Amino acid sequence: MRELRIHGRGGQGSVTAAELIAVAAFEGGVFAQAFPAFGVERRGAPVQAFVRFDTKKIRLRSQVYEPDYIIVQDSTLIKDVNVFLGLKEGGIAIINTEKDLSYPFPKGVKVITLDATSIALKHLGLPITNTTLMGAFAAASGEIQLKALEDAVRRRFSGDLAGKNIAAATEAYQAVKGAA
Amino acid sequence: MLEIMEGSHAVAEAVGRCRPQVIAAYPITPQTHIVEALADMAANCEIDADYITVESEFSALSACLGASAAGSRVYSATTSQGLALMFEVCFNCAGMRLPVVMSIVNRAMGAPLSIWNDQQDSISLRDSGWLQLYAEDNQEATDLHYLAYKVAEDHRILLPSFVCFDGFILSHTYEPVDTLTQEQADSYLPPFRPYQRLDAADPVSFGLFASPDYYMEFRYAIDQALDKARSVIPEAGKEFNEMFGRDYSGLVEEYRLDDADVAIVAMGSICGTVKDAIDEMRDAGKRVGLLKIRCFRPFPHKEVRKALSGVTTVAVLDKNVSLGSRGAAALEVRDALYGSGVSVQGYIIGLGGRDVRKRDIASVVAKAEAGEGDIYYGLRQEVLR
Amino acid sequence: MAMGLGCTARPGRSRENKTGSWRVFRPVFVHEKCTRCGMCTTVCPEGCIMEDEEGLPVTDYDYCKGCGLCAEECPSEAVEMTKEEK
Amino acid sequence: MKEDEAACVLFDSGHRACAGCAAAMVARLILDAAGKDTIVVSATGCMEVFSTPYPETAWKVPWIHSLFENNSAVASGVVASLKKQGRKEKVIALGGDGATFDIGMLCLSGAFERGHDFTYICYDNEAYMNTGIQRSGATPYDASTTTSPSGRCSYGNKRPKKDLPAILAAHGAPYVATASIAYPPDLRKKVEKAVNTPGPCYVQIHAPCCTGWGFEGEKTIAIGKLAIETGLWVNFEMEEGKVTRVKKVVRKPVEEYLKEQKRFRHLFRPKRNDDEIGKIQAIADRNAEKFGIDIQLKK
Repeated sequence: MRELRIHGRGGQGSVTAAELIAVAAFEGGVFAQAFPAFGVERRGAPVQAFVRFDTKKIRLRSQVYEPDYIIVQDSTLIKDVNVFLGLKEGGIAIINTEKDLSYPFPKGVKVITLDATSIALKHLGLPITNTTLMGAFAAASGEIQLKALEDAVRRRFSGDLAGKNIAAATEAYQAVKGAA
Repeated sequence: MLEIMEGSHAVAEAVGRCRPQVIAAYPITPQTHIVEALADMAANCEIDADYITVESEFSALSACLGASAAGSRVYSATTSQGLALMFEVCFNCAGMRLPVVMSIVNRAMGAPLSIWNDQQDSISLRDSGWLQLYAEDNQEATDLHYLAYKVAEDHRILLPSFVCFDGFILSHTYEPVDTLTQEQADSYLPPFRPYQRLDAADPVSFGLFASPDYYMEFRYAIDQALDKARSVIPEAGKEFNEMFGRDYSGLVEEYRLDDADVAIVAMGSICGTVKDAIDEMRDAGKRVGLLKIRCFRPFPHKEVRKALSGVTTVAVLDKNVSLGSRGAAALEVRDALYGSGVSVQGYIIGLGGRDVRKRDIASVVAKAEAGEGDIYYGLRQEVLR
Repeated sequence: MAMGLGCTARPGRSRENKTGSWRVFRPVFVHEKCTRCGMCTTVCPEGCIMEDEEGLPVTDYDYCKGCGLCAEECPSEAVEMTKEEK
Repeated sequence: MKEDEAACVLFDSGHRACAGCAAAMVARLILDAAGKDTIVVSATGCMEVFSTPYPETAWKVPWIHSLFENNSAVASGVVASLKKQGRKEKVIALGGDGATFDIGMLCLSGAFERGHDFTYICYDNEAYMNTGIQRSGATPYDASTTTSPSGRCSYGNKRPKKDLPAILAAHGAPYVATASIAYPPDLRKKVEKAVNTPGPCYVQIHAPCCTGWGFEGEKTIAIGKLAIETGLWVNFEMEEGKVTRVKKVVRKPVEEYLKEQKRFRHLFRPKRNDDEIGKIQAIADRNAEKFGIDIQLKK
């Protein structure tokens, strides 16, 4: 079983990202489970959401404490929350930032940074980075295929909006693939 | 066909396929996604139900009571404070023998205010005469609704039923679920056939008052019906299994219990985590198993005693506490095992949404083996000083 | 006898409770004075005053509690309340 | 069968109401008006208790009692169910003033706001009679009850009656009416109109209680008449929120009504309290002005 923890702020679509990643993974032929860290947080407050992937039915219901992957939707979260807590050695951290982060990242962790906000603004006209980061996650983790991600996005958003989100995800996917 | 979807939506779909004719519900976290989905289905004529947007949970269940008495299949959903507000009506539905089915999206009771999961809400209604079924995952949460209607409306039973599943942990989780098609649902669940109804062509008076000369007999009749449910539920579960290949024929379910020394007893979504923890403990050479209680009311004393006859130690996990006493399931299990010599230890765990991990389960087992039980597990140290 | 499931009952059973024994005063209908206006039938809380074929009031004394409303409200003073002999 | 004989048919003899009970008259008269194709949803209260001790029921129409405060919500469910089944029975929710004005107000407000097609009938005997004559929101000013007793520093109930007809009219009820057991034909007509008007309708029936108010059973109707003749109870109809019909009277002084009842005895004994009687007269005067009930006699 592999586990993903998404760190975001209320309103950034972390829960939707978790759901869409699970949908894409399931459509790709594995069992998946997505759930939020159920809270009463309002817009702007730190939030978390989780995804599990496995080849067999997932029974575990606890939150994710030792993730294989983390997505950080907003690099300012690093100051507020220990986003790296429990991240496995060899794990992958995908961080949305426009800067070079001078941060003592844990050892043995692969850190991928990208300016998802700019990509999102370019395609959506809004700084909502969840689908962009999903593209990056697909490229970095291999847990989901870009095609499955597109299908999941189309199931959630209609017409034009789906297209814009897919364009953002695709750009991030290619950026991460290219960097690798 | 397996589809991945949110638990609440899976339940709403299943409820829709049960063809309720009247739905009355009041929004409360974390039940909202279910009633929103049903409202959406009603607004799009996907279900043929009259959806009453009541002004309180109290009225929600009262309206269900009236509609059920008038001869309709009814549905409601609630949780926690909402269920507490229905308290009086709950006793009424059972006493009037009306087969209302209601989802309980389990949540803690205030104060302090908590929107998070435990099972104090439905457990607190354990004496009200409703059937109580608890689901481990979203597949079971959906399937148990078909089963609940089937059993509740059976003329040998005629009692209301809760289908309980853990708030957020199941209701807000996306996972694969196989929902029945309408055709499958119809083949399993026949249309509602009321035993008696409000009807000008054949007037009946419902809800008379009973003097001391009669009252006890009516309460006894409810208990007799609950006892009958001990065989009708497995019957309905067996039929479901024969038709759809998912087995709910047991009031309890065993997991790796055959040669176990230690048995964990639990209800609801925690059972999944317990199973994973058991696999790890088994790998480490510990003989541990799980007895999952699917049906808490009627309580399956006989089945519990039989299933636990070979173990030396039982650790009962309760996401509830009968304050001033113990966890509800621990009390029942101890009653079931009275005189058997098996050691029964109770653990109050996961109240108010406190997360329960595999390592917590292992720790509970160690405590049970050491005879350290009847405790709140995992309290903050400062309250113990 | 089987009990009504859920404490239900069918009509008719209240008639087994003969409330006539509650009575202290008995209404006696003086038909000579009666104008057949139906007031006594209308006001009787027991619903136990009927009209015979000629429209004259007839009381079912099995149920009459002797409240006296019929006598009080009769516009022709055609009902007399007399003490019940017990 | 004559109309008045039919009145006896749907609410049976053998019930256990006090001799001279107005609530029993209400049950008979409303069923007489609504007819046999009516489902009655009763609140807990005197009427429910005296009419349905298991295994006896005085109700010959389908009848259901659930709780004290939920008759409007239960009726909502019954109405919804009938609608889904394509059935045409009329639905009446029935409650005393305690169930209606106080504990059941939430359900009543919700049901009226949602616009269910049923008629709510309140038999208003101005206190909790079932539990032993405690005050309710319908208890009139200065009435002595067991929870608003008159005493050395109290003249009884400190507040006037809640104006429930106006509250329900404000919910958009198409038809709201008050009636009295003192005027049976008028009562029947209003109930008939209410049950035949689509949407939630309300009829509040003054039902003097000999036991709770302190008068002899044979005076039930006479007391009801005095309430109207003094202007302390006004019989009116409201359609779409507007008063359309009012019973006019040649008004009598309120003390003619008050002095007949034990609940107001403290206003006359040990000595007459003109101040308080004056305040009650002022209530009647305001009613008279508001509804224009005074018949002007030619001089």
